[in-house]
Amino acid sequence: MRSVSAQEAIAMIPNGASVMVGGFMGVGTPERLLDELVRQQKSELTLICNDAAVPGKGVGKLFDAALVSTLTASHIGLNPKIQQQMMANRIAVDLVPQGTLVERIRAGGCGLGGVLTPTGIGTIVEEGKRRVDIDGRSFLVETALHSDFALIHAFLADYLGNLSYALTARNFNPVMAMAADTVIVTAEHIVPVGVIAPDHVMTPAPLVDYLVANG
Amino acid sequence: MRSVSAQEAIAMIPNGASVMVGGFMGVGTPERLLDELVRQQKSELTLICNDAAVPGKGVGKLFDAALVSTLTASHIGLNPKIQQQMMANRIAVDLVPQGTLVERIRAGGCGLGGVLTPTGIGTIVEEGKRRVDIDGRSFLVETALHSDFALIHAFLADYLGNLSYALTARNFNPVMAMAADTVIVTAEHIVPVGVIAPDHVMTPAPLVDYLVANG
Amino acid sequence: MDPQSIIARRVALELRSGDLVNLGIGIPTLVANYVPSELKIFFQSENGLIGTGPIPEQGMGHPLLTDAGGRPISALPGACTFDSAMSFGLIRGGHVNVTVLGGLQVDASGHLANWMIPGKMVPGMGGAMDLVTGARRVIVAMQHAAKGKSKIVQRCSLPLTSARPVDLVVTDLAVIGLAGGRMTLMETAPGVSVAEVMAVTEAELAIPDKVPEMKI
Amino acid sequence: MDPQSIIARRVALELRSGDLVNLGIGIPTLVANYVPSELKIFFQSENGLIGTGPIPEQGMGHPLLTDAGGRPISALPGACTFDSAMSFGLIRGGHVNVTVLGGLQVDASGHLANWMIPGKMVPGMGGAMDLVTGARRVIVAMQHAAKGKSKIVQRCSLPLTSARPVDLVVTDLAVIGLAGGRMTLMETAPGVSVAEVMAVTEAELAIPDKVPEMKI
Repeated sequence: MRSVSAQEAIAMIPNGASVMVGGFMGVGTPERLLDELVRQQKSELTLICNDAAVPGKGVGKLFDAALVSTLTASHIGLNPKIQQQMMANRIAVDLVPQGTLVERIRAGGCGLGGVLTPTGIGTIVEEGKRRVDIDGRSFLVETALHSDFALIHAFLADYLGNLSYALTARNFNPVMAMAADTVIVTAEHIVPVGVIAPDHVMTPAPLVDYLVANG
Repeated sequence: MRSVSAQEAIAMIPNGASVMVGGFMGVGTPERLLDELVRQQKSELTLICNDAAVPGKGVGKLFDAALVSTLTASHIGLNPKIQQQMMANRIAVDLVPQGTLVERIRAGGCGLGGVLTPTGIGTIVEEGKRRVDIDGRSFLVETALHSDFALIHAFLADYLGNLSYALTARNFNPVMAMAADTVIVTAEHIVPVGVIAPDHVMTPAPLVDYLVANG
Repeated sequence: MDPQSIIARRVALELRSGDLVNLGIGIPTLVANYVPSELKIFFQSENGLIGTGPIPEQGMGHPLLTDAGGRPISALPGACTFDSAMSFGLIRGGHVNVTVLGGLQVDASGHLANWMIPGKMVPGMGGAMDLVTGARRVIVAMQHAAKGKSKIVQRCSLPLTSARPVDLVVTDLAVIGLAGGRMTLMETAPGVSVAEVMAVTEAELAIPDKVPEMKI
Repeated sequence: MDPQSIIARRVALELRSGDLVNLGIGIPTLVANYVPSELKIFFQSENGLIGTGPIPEQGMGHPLLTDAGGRPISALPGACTFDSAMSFGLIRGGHVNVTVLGGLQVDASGHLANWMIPGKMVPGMGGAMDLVTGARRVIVAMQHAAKGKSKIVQRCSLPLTSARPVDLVVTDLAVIGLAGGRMTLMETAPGVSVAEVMAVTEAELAIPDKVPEMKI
């Protein structure tokens, strides 16, 4: 793990990169990294996140700045900006059931090729997907998702990179922290080693590549 | 959640039941429940657990008493008793790679039909299993495991049934607590509601059916 | 009583002590207001919380404690938090006893459509498909008709949320059950006749000899 | 120096600061003893711990803090614990930089057999198959020969642990690499000649012009 500035962290991301961003309706999202993505105008991003948040908040900022060309998410209904960009064919959106989305990311982080889920069977979500039948029940093959970068927001981070999350800001963060080549983290509080009890670490330090320093 | 005695808890388990037992080499195993299984001579059990522990400890006690007719586990090498019972065809043993075992249990608890894993491809573990190819890589279809009962050992349990685990005694416990029809828990410490902080609960209360009371 | 209150009050009667319950947005959210305080219900918010409490008092909300819409909520003693993988493990794994969801259409075989209208903006299914597929009991809470058109249809024209049929439909006019795979009128709302329900119901409806009035 | 120490010392040189490392039982466990203290290595115990420390002093061990064999261990500052799903997510997901495992046989194509001998008691594969399949780098640490028979064979006669070839084999006599899918003699142990290694190696071995001696 190396500590960096937000500017240095985002400078590593090339245009066109695939990026997972933690958060749920902007809660638990690394706002400083999103602000910096906008400032550095990183474009043509392939974004994977739960939702499109709202304009001005969380990943909503990326749609305000029209930096995203492909989005995989479960919900975009509260962001009119992305709706406009979809209608104008300026963005490709792949909508995935939320439980399937998080399992696909988890599979990517855990070295699984995918999972077999009943969700989506008999709906338009099934289109183009394989079925596997087990004991007379049908499941969809939902394949693993992996990305170049994951942008993660923690509550506590220690000097080694151990992370913990608070309340409903955990959401997709720990799963995404396993599913990207390079993991960049902001934290509300950076604390000395040992402050987070071993049982309370939710993302082990070796998963974190860069921790954004204060100030 | 209902609080019961160990005797009442085990009395609910019929002969021939399938039972998951938490623990890893006897660490994090609900010893009081195993003692009671032996005392009540519940037999012909289908046991799912990581390993066979050692004679006299953890699930080892069940083999000492010859109560198990089918075992699914990843490792049995440190228990000569089970080796003897295998040789005598008194027990059927299905050996599963540890990472596959825990994912199959997790799948059972999370409503997945199974997972696609690269582990076991090209080995005897592949025999009789389906392959799914994704982007040119092969994965085995490993199906979900579910059981009638899960016997869980927690460090802290509150009056509602929220659980947390300590150090390396967590292992298979939280995953198994999701994968059984009936979940029975022993805890090192039973504490009032609120003593376990919301972020530190590892098994939510609604998953627990029975908590074994002190004394 | 306004239609939304009728629906929410009636749905609340379906909950049992100890149930893990997930409420969708809209009318379903109101159900929590009508649960008797002696009932110990665990309410899940799928963004990662069991034990949601009422909206916090002015100045007491925390930005990291929110509902699935991102609005501040509180948490009851004994609440717990978790990541989205666990949240949907609970949902898809059958650990949620009851989910209450809004609907666009429910059809005679119990299929629910509640996430998209082709040709309109598509909000995305969020957690709805997992909830309908995985929850032990699925209750649809919605107005019986919209703009004069029945939402209880013979066959859904909108894309389905799941192949799994729902268990109960509660509207401002009626309670409709789906036991045995057949739509049956189980109760009517106060002051509403069976004939009135049938008049605004497109789906074929089994009518028992006696149809009691909702007790709300 | 005894054969086990040679192997463990040489393997220790392969570890880099920041690596997440999983050591198997037997000779691999000894590797931790030879890691220079200035190197910050994260050792994983697959029963659910990163940051394993030395065996605790008499009377200081805790029954809930153990290694994968169930023996008391300690934990270093910054250690963390997790369940078995996470532990094997780390292993299979490529987050373990190096695993060091014992072996029964390694063959010319790099395949490892280390978990069962047909006809004998079968201990089970435990985590070995996941480790060999998922770790970024797999190092086999074993004696070169057992009972006079080479363990470096042309083709494994014992059941494979994984279809994925290992990256490096370190024995009491030699270091053997598998870059490019070909077994190559990379180093010899102190005082051991190339001819001596070849004499106890069944597998076909590429021999570079210069084969340096292990620096341990």
